Amino acid sequence: MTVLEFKTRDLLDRFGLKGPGAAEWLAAHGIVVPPAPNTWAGAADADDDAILVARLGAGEFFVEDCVGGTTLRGVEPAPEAHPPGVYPVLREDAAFLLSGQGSLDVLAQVCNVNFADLALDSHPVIMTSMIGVSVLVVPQDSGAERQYRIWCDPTFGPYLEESLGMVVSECGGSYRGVLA
Amino acid sequence: MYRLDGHPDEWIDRSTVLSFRFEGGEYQGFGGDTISSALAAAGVPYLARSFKYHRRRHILSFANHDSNTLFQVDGVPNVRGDVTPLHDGMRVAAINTFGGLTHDKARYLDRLARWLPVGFYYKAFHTKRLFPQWERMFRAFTGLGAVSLDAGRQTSAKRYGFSDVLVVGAGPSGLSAALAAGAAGARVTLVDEAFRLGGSGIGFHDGTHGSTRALIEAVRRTPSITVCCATVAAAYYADHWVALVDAERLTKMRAKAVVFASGVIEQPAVFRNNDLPGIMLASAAWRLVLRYRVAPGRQVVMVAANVEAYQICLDLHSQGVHVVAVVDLRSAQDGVDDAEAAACAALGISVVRGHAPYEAVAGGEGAVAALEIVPLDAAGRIDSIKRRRIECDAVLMSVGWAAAANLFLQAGGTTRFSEELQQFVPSELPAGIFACGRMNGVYDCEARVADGARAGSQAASHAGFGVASAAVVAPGARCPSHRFPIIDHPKAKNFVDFDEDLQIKDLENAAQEGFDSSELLKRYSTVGMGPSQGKHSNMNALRVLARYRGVEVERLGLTTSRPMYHPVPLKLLAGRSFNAERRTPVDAEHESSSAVWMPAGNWRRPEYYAVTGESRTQSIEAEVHAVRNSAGIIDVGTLGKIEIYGPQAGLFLDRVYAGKYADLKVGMTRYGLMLDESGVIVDDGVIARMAPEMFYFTTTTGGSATVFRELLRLNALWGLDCALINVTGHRAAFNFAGPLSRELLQPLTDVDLGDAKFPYQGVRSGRIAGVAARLLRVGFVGELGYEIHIAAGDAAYVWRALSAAGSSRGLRPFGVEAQRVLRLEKGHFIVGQDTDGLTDPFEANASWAVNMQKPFFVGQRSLKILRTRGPRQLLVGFELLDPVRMPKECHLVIERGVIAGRITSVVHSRTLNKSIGLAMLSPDLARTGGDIEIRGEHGDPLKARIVPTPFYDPRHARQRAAVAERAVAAL
Amino acid sequence: MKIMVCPLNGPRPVMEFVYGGEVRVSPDPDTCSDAEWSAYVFNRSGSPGVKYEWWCHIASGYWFIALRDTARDIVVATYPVESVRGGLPAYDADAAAQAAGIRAQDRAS
Amino acid sequence: MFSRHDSLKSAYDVVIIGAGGHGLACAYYLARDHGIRNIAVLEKGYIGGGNTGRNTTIIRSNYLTPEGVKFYDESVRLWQDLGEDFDLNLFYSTRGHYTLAHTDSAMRTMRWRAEVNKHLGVRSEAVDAAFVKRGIPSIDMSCGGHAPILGALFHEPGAIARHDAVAWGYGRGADRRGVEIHQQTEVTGIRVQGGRVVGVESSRGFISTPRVLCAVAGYTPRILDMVHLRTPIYIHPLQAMVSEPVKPWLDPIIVSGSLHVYVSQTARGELVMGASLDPYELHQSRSTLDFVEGLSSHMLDMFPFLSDVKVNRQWAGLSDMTPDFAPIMGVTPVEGFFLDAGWGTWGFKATPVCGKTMSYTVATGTNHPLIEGFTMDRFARYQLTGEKGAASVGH
Repeated sequence: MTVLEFKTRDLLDRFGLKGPGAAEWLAAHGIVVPPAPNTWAGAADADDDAILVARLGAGEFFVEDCVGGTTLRGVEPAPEAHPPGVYPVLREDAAFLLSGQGSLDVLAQVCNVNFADLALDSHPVIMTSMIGVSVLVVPQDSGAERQYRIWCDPTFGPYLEESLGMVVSECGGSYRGVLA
Repeated sequence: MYRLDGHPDEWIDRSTVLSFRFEGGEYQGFGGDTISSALAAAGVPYLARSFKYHRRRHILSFANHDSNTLFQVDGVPNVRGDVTPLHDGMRVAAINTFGGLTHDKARYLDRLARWLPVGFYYKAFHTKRLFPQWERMFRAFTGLGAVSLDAGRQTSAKRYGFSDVLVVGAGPSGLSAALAAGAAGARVTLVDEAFRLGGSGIGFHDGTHGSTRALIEAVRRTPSITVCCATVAAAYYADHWVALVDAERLTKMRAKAVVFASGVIEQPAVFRNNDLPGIMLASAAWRLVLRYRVAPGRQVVMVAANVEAYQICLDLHSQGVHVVAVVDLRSAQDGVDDAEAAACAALGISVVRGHAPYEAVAGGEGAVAALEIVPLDAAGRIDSIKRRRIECDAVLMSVGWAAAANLFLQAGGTTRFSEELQQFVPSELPAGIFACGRMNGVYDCEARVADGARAGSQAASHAGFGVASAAVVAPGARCPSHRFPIIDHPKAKNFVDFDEDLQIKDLENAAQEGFDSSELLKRYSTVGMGPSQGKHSNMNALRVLARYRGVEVERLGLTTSRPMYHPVPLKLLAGRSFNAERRTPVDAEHESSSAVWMPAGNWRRPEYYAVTGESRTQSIEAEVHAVRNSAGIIDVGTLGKIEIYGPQAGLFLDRVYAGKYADLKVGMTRYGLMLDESGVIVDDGVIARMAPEMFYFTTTTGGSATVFRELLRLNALWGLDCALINVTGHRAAFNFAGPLSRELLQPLTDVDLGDAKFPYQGVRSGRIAGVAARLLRVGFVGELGYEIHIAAGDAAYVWRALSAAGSSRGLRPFGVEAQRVLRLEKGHFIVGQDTDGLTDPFEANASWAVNMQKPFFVGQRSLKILRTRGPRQLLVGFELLDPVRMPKECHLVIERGVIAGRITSVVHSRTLNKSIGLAMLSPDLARTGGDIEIRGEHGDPLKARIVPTPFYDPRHARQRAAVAERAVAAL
Repeated sequence: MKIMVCPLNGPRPVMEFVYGGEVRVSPDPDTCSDAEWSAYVFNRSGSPGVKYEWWCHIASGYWFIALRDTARDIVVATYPVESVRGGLPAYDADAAAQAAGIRAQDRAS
Repeated sequence: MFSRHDSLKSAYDVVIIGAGGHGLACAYYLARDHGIRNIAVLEKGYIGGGNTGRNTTIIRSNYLTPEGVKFYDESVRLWQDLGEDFDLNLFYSTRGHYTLAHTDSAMRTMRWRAEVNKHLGVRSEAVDAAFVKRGIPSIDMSCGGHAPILGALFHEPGAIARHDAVAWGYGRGADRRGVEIHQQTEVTGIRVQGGRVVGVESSRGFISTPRVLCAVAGYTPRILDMVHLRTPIYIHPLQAMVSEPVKPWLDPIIVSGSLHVYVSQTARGELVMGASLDPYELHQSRSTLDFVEGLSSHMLDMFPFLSDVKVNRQWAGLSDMTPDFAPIMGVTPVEGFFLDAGWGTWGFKATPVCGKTMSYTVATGTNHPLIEGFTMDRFARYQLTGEKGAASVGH
């Protein structure tokens, strides 16, 4: 039987960076920089104890620490005292993790992107719309099973959680709001 | 009609007996039956009353190509009996009857028919006096099934689908196309509206039987082919997006290529009383016998004009159905289908060639009892003197077909009318669209398989799999459709459109009236506008029109094909009806403080906070009082919040706002007015400079998304060295205001709130309750106050801390209503309420926020023109001379009987003990001290005087604060 | 649904985008006449044709330029804004024809 | 109803481009009221085949600006007698028209419209939720829980009519008075000499004429190109759909701005439903799936019991939009070239008054007083008409 897990992972440390100096700054702080736009580097899957770095378009970065990680604490530059060309982006996203064989069925009901066709070895980062909300999706293979890490604006969090939760349960999966 | 013995290919399960009711009677059917097949098997003499004349009707197409078999089922209207599975306990009723099927009070309309010619209703009852009564009558007769107003909302799970090749139709050519595409390596989706694969390929003849069976087996063995039966391809949309509809859900299928193997739709012969129960399309009878084992009758007559007619006769005979005669419209001299004719004759079926049905004769219960036939010559002339009568209880019509090209045409394909085939066939195909099989004019079964393989291979190759087949499959020699299977009769009742009860003469009358193009004919006569959308009527209507005009069918062309192929329930199209809603991070705090909600875009905001024992007005006044006398806190998190970084951030803001910001000192804020190119006010907000190369600014709630997007566009256009970040959802914001605000806030923050260190309109970064925060010292509500901006994740905690700090000192959370009073007392306008879609800064009395000296800003050039044009209206403050009788917002200002403006905002201010407001007035009226007359509720005139704003604390002393301390001391 | 090929995010259904209107070059506000300016502000080239247009991918906030045939709703090409800031490329008729790709029935009949 | 004309004359007093309701109405009144009968109406398709036959047939005069209200009120007045003028049943059926308000800012706009209407003698009222519930008992006042109905603008004269019949009625009336209607005749050019019109090039040859009226809705910009005129008009498709016939249950016409729905039930029992404009420029009347999905969802928000009712057909037309949501009418800088355009999504209801005012304008060469607010030069003068009302933003 398909089991779908569906966690809120809002509490992980994360921040974003923009600006001409962003990539350099990350490298200088020992954070891996994905070379290509809309790709990710770092954590091989959601439960890996490493930092995930997603490159959003050419010049913006999204950095999230692993569960229980503390590496990012205080690393983020302060907006008022930012280094030249390095622009911190506040990321208070609602974060979700969708996994299990039924994931594709769930996604097929909420998103018009053909996730089955994605070549995951190229580490794609998907910015798209999910039942009317802009989301960031990072599909990953965690061992045998495929999982989808999903982020959205926190003010849409409750709506997306409730809606995805309903679809997940209807797909025979279990919906658990477990805090990481 | 009656049920035959079992057959290995039957679709029914005789071990499952289902009971159901029809028009009050108890009936039984088998598992697998459709509503129509069960009623036919039960021998019900007729199933429906027709749309206009309420004539008795029975099965015609048995393929959902007519509206004879629409039913009201368990409260659901217009259920399609031909294709809806029977369930145990179903309650089925005829639609469109008055007093039931048998005693339908409207049946007399049939006899009135001659007084109701096509379009009659355009020519009657149209005086102002008569129309209303007549319309009431008409509306009582109109419509089909009835909706039950107490039925509940139903949702469904829509989904997106993806495939390389989509094949529509699973007959021999479709199966073969799917296999070819699959073999090339493509992921294939194969859909068919029938419950099982095979289409017309599964028959009684071993030839087709065998090969189609083999194809089905092969499809089942091919993992890359997904099969969807009982699924209608309802519509084609741009870029190979096809709506697939089954009983449960809508699947939005995106394909890289689409193969239409959708086959053909059998067309009726048109002759007098061709709609009597017992007269049906031959393919209908054939499917009834093969799949549901229902015999069309005990004495069957076949009206023939193609080889299928003879094959079906042989089939029926082989199943023990007694075929009396074949009446072939084609004469023996044509020399066609001689072998088949001979085979029938050999079985004792009398074959009458060169004859046409002239009139069907009704017997008991109105069903067909005999068919009168007449000679038909090569020129299409009949000899109505030489009538012959054939007793029968069923008449089958096998005279021709029309291509099921609806989706193909929606896809942008074009067709031409082939005289050889008497059928429209594809001519131009858009990229990625393919057609095969009978729709392509290919009728011979082996050829259909070959044509399907060709199309499947070409589709796969278009999708990037394998090499396209170069095969060419030509249509067969015999013409499957008669060029004019339409026989005139002085007494008419020869129906072309069964949905709409349209006879030959109706169409000719319409043409005579000048509605002589296929589109006009459709609109005037309503041919093809019924529930089956012309599937069984458009082809014959075209033939009638072509004869009338004396032109070729090709000249007339088809009417535009539009979705849906079959009608689709709203619940499947609506799906789950998601509605994205936004919640500020302190939504729960409001809920627990018993907020009364109001919608604001896709947000919800507290209108006010209900307190037991207080009325709405009292609560709002108390909230205002708290802000004016102690302190209040409001969630302003819905405001757009944007950060802009970079060396040219200031320059960018100078270009997008009317004011000047490049010179704004770090740690200070300034009001901003945003215009569009035409100089109209579109948004406003506060801009704060946090660092030399970093500004933080707000937009209106409604404008946040669109404003940010436009700023991104301008930044892309100008390519300045700066970057924009939207933190609207990621930052929470509260306005903490009132004379006590500083005193209450200071203990919680490390920021020195003293005037010297933190003046009015200053901005500071620091910590509140240990949390990183931005404090903006603003005066929107006209008191000492601080806008507190923090990370969304910290919001609830800080909100509680602030509430706790003030609870003992009269702090109250306040909602949107109180804020509207407070801001109005200060005379601040709200973009979109006090301004309209054409208001410029001069009219809004906001020139102070515009810096025309700047080299450039959006709207500046238009303002230069507008300045010379002069204002068309002016925004002014007023106070009502009688503070008790209140007008409402948008009541008009009337001057000498002419509209001279409108009031945009009005409140009763307890603080000032006055009723005050803002009004947009024509400039000549907008003089301070002048009196205006407002037309209030029920038109009573209310006098008001134009006064300067702000109404409250004109010198802004309180928000500048030193004064505020004294005010507090005085409490 | 129509597919729009975003230079950053690749092919996506058009619902993921916002249309920003035709790319229009403003006259110099300092030197142009009032008539020229009001014509720029209000008037549009309303006729169908192959036009350069602003489009924004909502989820990524990415603006780009699309060359689209507004008569047939065919996207001929899309460009990142940087790549055309110097000036818009000449419209390629062949590309448009190819994008449309109507062809005759592949059967002799 | 109409006579066929196999050949075009070499010259006409007036050539009208477009045999939709507007063009035929103008021809009708030119012939009836102004004694000008040597008129050719040229139509590239067939009579009423454009937006006349594609709109959702709503007739109302509850506009925002005095210019708009006076204009449409005159139209509604003309509608009343049209059937008898034509001796043709137009199914002109007064049903009452509700514009639902789901927000307080919408409620303000409704009151604004109601007050302007009443001042000009048009029966409109801003009504509360209870009134709406009484008028439409079957409606879900919470609209699925996410758009509660606070009230509405109730416009008693709101009506529907059989759209095609309107074009046929005017066409027949004009035809009987000697006007020639030429279908399948496309205008390919307009000949202008010394700033004035001298003739029209058509797919059937050149026709000389001193006066040309352009009444082609979504095709307006193409005609304007022929006389080298630019206007603010831009073209977006507007879609609609219709259900299977069901027994009548909905008497009034319902419009919801927030839910983007307008719906009425025809004399055949079909529900005719429309929504908002398509989001981008397109000169093609294709249908989209997202349109039916969104509209179906919002229909069920208001009327949940329709879940099993089926959508029979969807279609689209081309709307000629203007920035201030008011039409562009009257004389133009090209002498002898007259414009009746910018109808966007609201042209059907104006058919009679457009015929009246444009026939006057074409006959006299000066704008009819009722269309002064709609002239082409208002944009250059920054004197827009503001039918758009308030942009719905707010703190």
